[in-house]
This record gives sequence, structure tokens and C-alpha cells, in this order.
Amino acid sequence: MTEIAEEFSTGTGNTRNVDARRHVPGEPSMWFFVIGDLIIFGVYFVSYMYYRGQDQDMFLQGHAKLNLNIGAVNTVVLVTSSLFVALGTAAARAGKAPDALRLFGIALACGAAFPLLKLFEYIPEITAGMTPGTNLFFMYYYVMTGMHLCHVLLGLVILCFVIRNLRGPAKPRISFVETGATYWHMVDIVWLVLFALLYLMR
Amino acid sequence: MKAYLRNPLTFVWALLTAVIVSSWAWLTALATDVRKATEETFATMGGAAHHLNTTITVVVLLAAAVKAQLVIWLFMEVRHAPTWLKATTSGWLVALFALLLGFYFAAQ
Amino acid sequence: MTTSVAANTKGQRILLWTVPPAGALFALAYFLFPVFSPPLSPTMTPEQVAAFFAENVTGILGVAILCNLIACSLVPLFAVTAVQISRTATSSSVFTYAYILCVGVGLTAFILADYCWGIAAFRPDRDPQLISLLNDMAWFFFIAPVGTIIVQNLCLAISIYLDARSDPIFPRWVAHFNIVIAALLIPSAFSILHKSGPLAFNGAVSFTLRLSVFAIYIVVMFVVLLGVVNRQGSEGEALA
Amino acid sequence: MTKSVAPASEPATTRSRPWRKSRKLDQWIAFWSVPFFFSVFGVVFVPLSWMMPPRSPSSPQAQIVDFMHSHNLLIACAVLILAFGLGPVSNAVYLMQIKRMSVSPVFRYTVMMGAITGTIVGMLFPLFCFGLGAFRPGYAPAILAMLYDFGYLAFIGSLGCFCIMWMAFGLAIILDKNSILPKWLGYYTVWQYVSELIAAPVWIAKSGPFAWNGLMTFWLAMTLFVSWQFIVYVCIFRAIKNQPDDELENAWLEPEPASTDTLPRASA
Repeated sequence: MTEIAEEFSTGTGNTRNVDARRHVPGEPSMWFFVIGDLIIFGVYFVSYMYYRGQDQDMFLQGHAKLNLNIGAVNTVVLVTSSLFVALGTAAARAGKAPDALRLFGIALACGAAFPLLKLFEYIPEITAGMTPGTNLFFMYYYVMTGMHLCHVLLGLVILCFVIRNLRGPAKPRISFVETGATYWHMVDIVWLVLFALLYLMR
Repeated sequence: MKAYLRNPLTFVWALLTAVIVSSWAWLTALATDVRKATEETFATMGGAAHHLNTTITVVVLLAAAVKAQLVIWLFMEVRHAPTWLKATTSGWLVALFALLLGFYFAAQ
Repeated sequence: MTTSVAANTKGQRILLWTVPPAGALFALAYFLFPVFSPPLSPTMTPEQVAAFFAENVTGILGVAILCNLIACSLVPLFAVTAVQISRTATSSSVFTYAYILCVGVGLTAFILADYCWGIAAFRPDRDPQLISLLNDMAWFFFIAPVGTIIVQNLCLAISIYLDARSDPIFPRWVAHFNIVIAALLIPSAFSILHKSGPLAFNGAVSFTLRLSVFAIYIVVMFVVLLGVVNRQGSEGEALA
Repeated sequence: MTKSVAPASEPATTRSRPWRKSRKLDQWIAFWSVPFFFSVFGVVFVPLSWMMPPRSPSSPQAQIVDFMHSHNLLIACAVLILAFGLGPVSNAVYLMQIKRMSVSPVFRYTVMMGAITGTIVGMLFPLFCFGLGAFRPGYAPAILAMLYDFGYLAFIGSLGCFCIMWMAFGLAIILDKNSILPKWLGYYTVWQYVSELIAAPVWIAKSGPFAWNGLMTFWLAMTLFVSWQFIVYVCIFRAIKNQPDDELENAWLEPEPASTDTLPRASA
């Protein structure tokens, strides 16, 4: 309900002015989605930590089996992609549609690398017999990274639509660009936490 | 292109990447001996485990919180957003990491 | 535009006339089906059920195949009913949709019942436990469509009551009739609770009553729909 | 930008009429059947049969046999047989709102097909699985244990049909230009259906948070689903209420002055 009220108060404002105070980037209804999604992932993270405490040895053994290299490269890839999305959004707002198009293209390419790398991570693990049925750590690993992967794929589709919007003959809709960017950054944030929880912590 | 290099967002990105890469290098160096054992036993599920390490966990989780906050604040432009949005995202972040660390230490 | 409208009611009449042969085939299947004459009692043990299937393989398999072929042949009757529900002057298509969904769900249950009986008869030397299990599953699936038929009848009845036309699509007694039929079908849902007596699933009230009520319903609705479609004339509105 | 702020101007004509004369009576009957249906559903599953909250997938066989033999399961099945036909009515209420949107009919046909398959796997299957053990005595414990698994997995682990159905529903809301339902509800629906996917591990885990009675796969998914369902109904209530009289499908029948003889005679 507050979303509607906020939309009412901010939506009519000038969306092109980045320095305007109290500007909600993108559509407020997308923020409703993003915050809800962050909360659901949050519940997953916290329950993961709780069950980790029940059997630390099993989880520590699981951490050691993950491929830290691919995990780290994927993190850098997503953060880089996020940077280009942020730069692209700024360019689109400044009216430089060709620049924005190029930047979003790079972001899309980086984003597309993520599922590919993930594939190279999953396949050796599954063939080595580490499946969701192995133990609770791997169940969490596959469920959380799998859910995140679904979000990445959806995000790639959204980025394609943003690019089409920027390329189209009509003037690009900045609010749509911002909406797509917001979603993509959320995917990035979730991965940053996942990276720490699955690959880094001891 | 120079304008992009000088863009504050690029500095943020460089900072994020530096943190990621250094934690990667740090943990790789720490775990070299363990990893060797792990790769040998990759197929058999017995493999060596990491050791419980509170320092690593706290550093890594706090770094993740800072990274997430940077992305929210600067990439997502919540810095310019109305107060309710700032409060919601910060509240999420603080609550999440408080609970994560709380459950982590509750198990020790 | 006028030509397509004229073709509209012709199509409805063609489909409607596929119902009598379908009904005849269903009646044939009913009288040939060994499981129904008399219905197997729930007090039989799994071994007795398996023995019954072993003795009546040909009959059960024959009817299962026949029903497999004709299971959906009453669809045209329901489809024409759905078209006529969408023509009643209510504020939305909500009951048309509910009616169509109910038909889909109920028919699937009926087909699954037929499959279970067919699979049980396909290899009668199977473990008696499994034969009996398939037979019981079939009975459950066979009773389940009662729930959807009741809702279907209520959707039709409410649409008739709420039809705001000065010259209603359906005569009003059809609504009363549908409600009476729905009420008569209710006891058969409770048949699974009783092991013997008239309320058991092989008893007079729940088994014989249900099937005869349904048969009467199909005949009456066929005649009613013939009249309704004939009166539709050249008027045709798009439905859902 | 401000599309989701639906003009709440309620036509004055609907307010003055008694409910039995309401021109949207058909929609209201269908709408109010839904809470009734869900209460029956809840009573059957929880206090009557204790099928829900789900029993553990790793409970010992003797306990499973005891449960499968309980007479209340048969009563629950009988009530379900009578009530499950109302499931399609609740889906019809969604469908009607999608029909009013500015989107292609392909969305409502998708929801329609998803609703049929969803009703079959979600209601029909648990119904026969849980009824059979008590129906005929003499089944081997192994068979009862199989039915137990079948019932719970079919009920909690049915994923795809609902996903496609809610995806079409959510997309229709997001793409709609008539502001029938608020846009944030579309996004809410999208995460509801993504969270439906997370029930997949019930097919693997036999205990812990991802089993079919687990914290994540049952309790979290159920909390999300129930709150979503509730909010959707509130939104649909407002959508029906705010539908102007001249948009009704029987609007052609009755010009402005309401003459009594063309009004629906609710003789039931």
C-alpha cells in the first residue's frame, strides 16, 4: 500500500534529474519485488547459518569442496556487469543513448558469462557425485545458487529488453532502464552474500 | 572513455574488485595444503575439511556487508532515494548480517 | 458477419447430435462391465478382488478399451452448455470459465478411473495387492467427478437464475432441475465411508441412484439444449 | 507512471441497490465461494485429518500405517470430493479479471490450462492416495507407505503447472494497461511463483529443512503462498467493486434507468 502512496508522491517528479532528492530509481513496484526477493533470500541465508551451526563439520567439509576460483571469477564478472549497468543508466539519463547502448551491451556480455561459468562449476561437481542429495550443505548450495541462477537468467532477459528500449526508434524510457538496472544490481547483491556464505566463510 | 574511467562508480568498482580478489588470494594461500588434499579426494566424498576460523568468517562477512552496501548505495542509487527506501534497504542489511553473525557465534 | 453467425448454431446442432450415439455407447459399456454387476463390495479382501479380475479379464478389458475411446464423447454436450451459459445476461463470464475448468478436471478423473481398471485387467497375474489397489483407485477416481458435476450444475443454475434478459435463454425450470440433480448426487460422495448397506459404494442409494440420475440428466439436458440452440436463431455472441 | 492508482470512483448506481439486486451478483457469488472453499479445505486438511502440517517423510512404517488407516482420512476424502469442484470457481474469478485486462487472450488460456492440471495434481491425487488405506483393510505396509509418499509428493511437490499459471497471471497484470489490478501485485506474483520453484528439493530430501515438512520447502513456501493468496483476493475484491456498470457484460441489456422487470429475479 505504501508503494502506491510513494509512487504518487515521487512518480510525478522529474525522473531525468539524478540529483533530485527523494528520487526512487525505477518503478516503485519493481522495488516492491526487489525488497521482497531480498527478504526471501535473507530467510534462506539465515536458515543456512542456523543449520550450519547444527553440523559445522559437514558444512566445513562442503566449503572445502567448492571451486573458489570459479566462484571468485564469477563474483568479479557480476560486479563488473553491475558497473556497466550503472554507467549505462547514467549515460541514458544524460541523453547519450548510443553510449548507453554500448555499455549495456558489455554488461549483457559479462552477465551472460556467469551462467556459462556456473555450468563449468556444476558439471564436475555433479559428475563427482556431489548432488543436492549428498548432504544439507550441498542441498543449500544447489538450491541457493540455483535460485540465484534463475534470477540471473531472468535478469539477462530484462537486460535484452532494456537494450531494445535504448535502440528503438522511440525515445528510451528512462524509468524502464532504471527498473532493469535495479533488478540487475539486486542479483549482484545476492551473489555477494552468497559468495561469502558458501565459498569464503569458515 | 576517459570520462568513464574518472567516474566515481568506476572507483567503487575497483574497490569492490580489489576486496574480492584479495579475499580470494588470501583464502587460496591459506588453504593450499588443504586444497591439495581436497583435489586428490575430489571423487571420494571423504575429502579434507576447512578448519573453523572465526577471524576469517567475521572479516569475510563484514566485507560482504560493506560490498552489498556499496552496491545498494551507489550502483542502485539509493543514496538519492527517499528515506523509506534507505531505511528499508539498510534495515535489511543490518538485520541480515546481525542474524548471520548471531547464529554463527551461537553455534560456537 | 451474418453468415458466420448462421454457421454458429449449425455447428452447435451438429455437435449436439453426437451426444445420443455417445450416450448409447456409455449405456452399452455400463451393462457389459462385470465390475458393475453387481459392484464389488469394499468388504472383499485384496485377494478376492484379484481373483475376480482374473476371472473376468475379457469383459473388464473390453469395457476399459471402449471407455478409453469414448471417455470424452460427452464433451460436446458440456461445450454447448458452456456456450449457452456465456449467452445468459450476467455481468461476467465467470461461470462459463468455472464450467469449462470443471469439465476438464472431472473428465480427467473419469479417464484415470478407466485406466486403473484397464491396467488391473492387463496383467491379472500381478500381485493381488496391486490389482486391488488399482481397483480401489479406480473407484475413487470414478466417484471424484461428482464434485465437479455438482459445481457445473450450480454454475448453470445460477446463470439461469441471474439471466437478466426479458426472454431468458433457458427456461427457469432447468435451473431447479439442475439443483435437484446436484442434491441427489451429494450422497454418493459419502459412499466411501460405508462398507455395506444402501449407502456403501455398491449400495442402492450411492451407486444405482447416482448413475441413473446422471443418465436422466444427460437425456434431459440434451432435449433442453436442442430447444435452446434452435431458439438461438441468428443471434450469436462470442464467448469467453 | 501513476497507473496503479486506480480511480476509486465507485458508480453511485451500485451502492443504492440491495445485494440481491446487484448486477454483479454472479461475480460476487463466485467471489464469496472462494473463502468458503478455502475454509473447507483448511478444516479438512488440518483439524479433521491432520494431513497438514505434513507428517515427516522419515516417520517409521508402523506410524505411517496407523495414519493411513485412520477413518478420518475417508471423511476428509468425502468432503474433498464434494468441495474440490469449487477450486475451478476460484480460478474462474482470476480468469474474469484477466479477461478485463488489455492483454491478449493467450494469458487467460494459459491460466485456464494451468488451472485444470493444477486442480488435478493438487486435489485429485492426494484425495485418492490418502483415502485408499482406510477404504479397504488388508493392504501391505509397503503399499501404504508408497501411497503416503505419493500423496505428499503430489500435493507439495507439484510445481510446473502452478508456475506457468502464476507466471501468466503476473505477466498479464504487469502488461495490462487498464489498471485492473495494481502493478506491484504482478511483481508480487512473480516472486510467489519463483518461490514455488524452491519446493523442488522435497523430491530429494527425507529430513531437515528441505524435506516436504521442512522449514524452507513447506513453512516458508506456505507463508508466502497464503499471504499472497490473501492479498490477491483483497485486490480482486476491489477490482470487482470498482468495475463500472457500463463495462459489465450485460451492460447492453439495461440502459441507465433500472426497470424492475429486467432485473435478475433471484428466486433461489
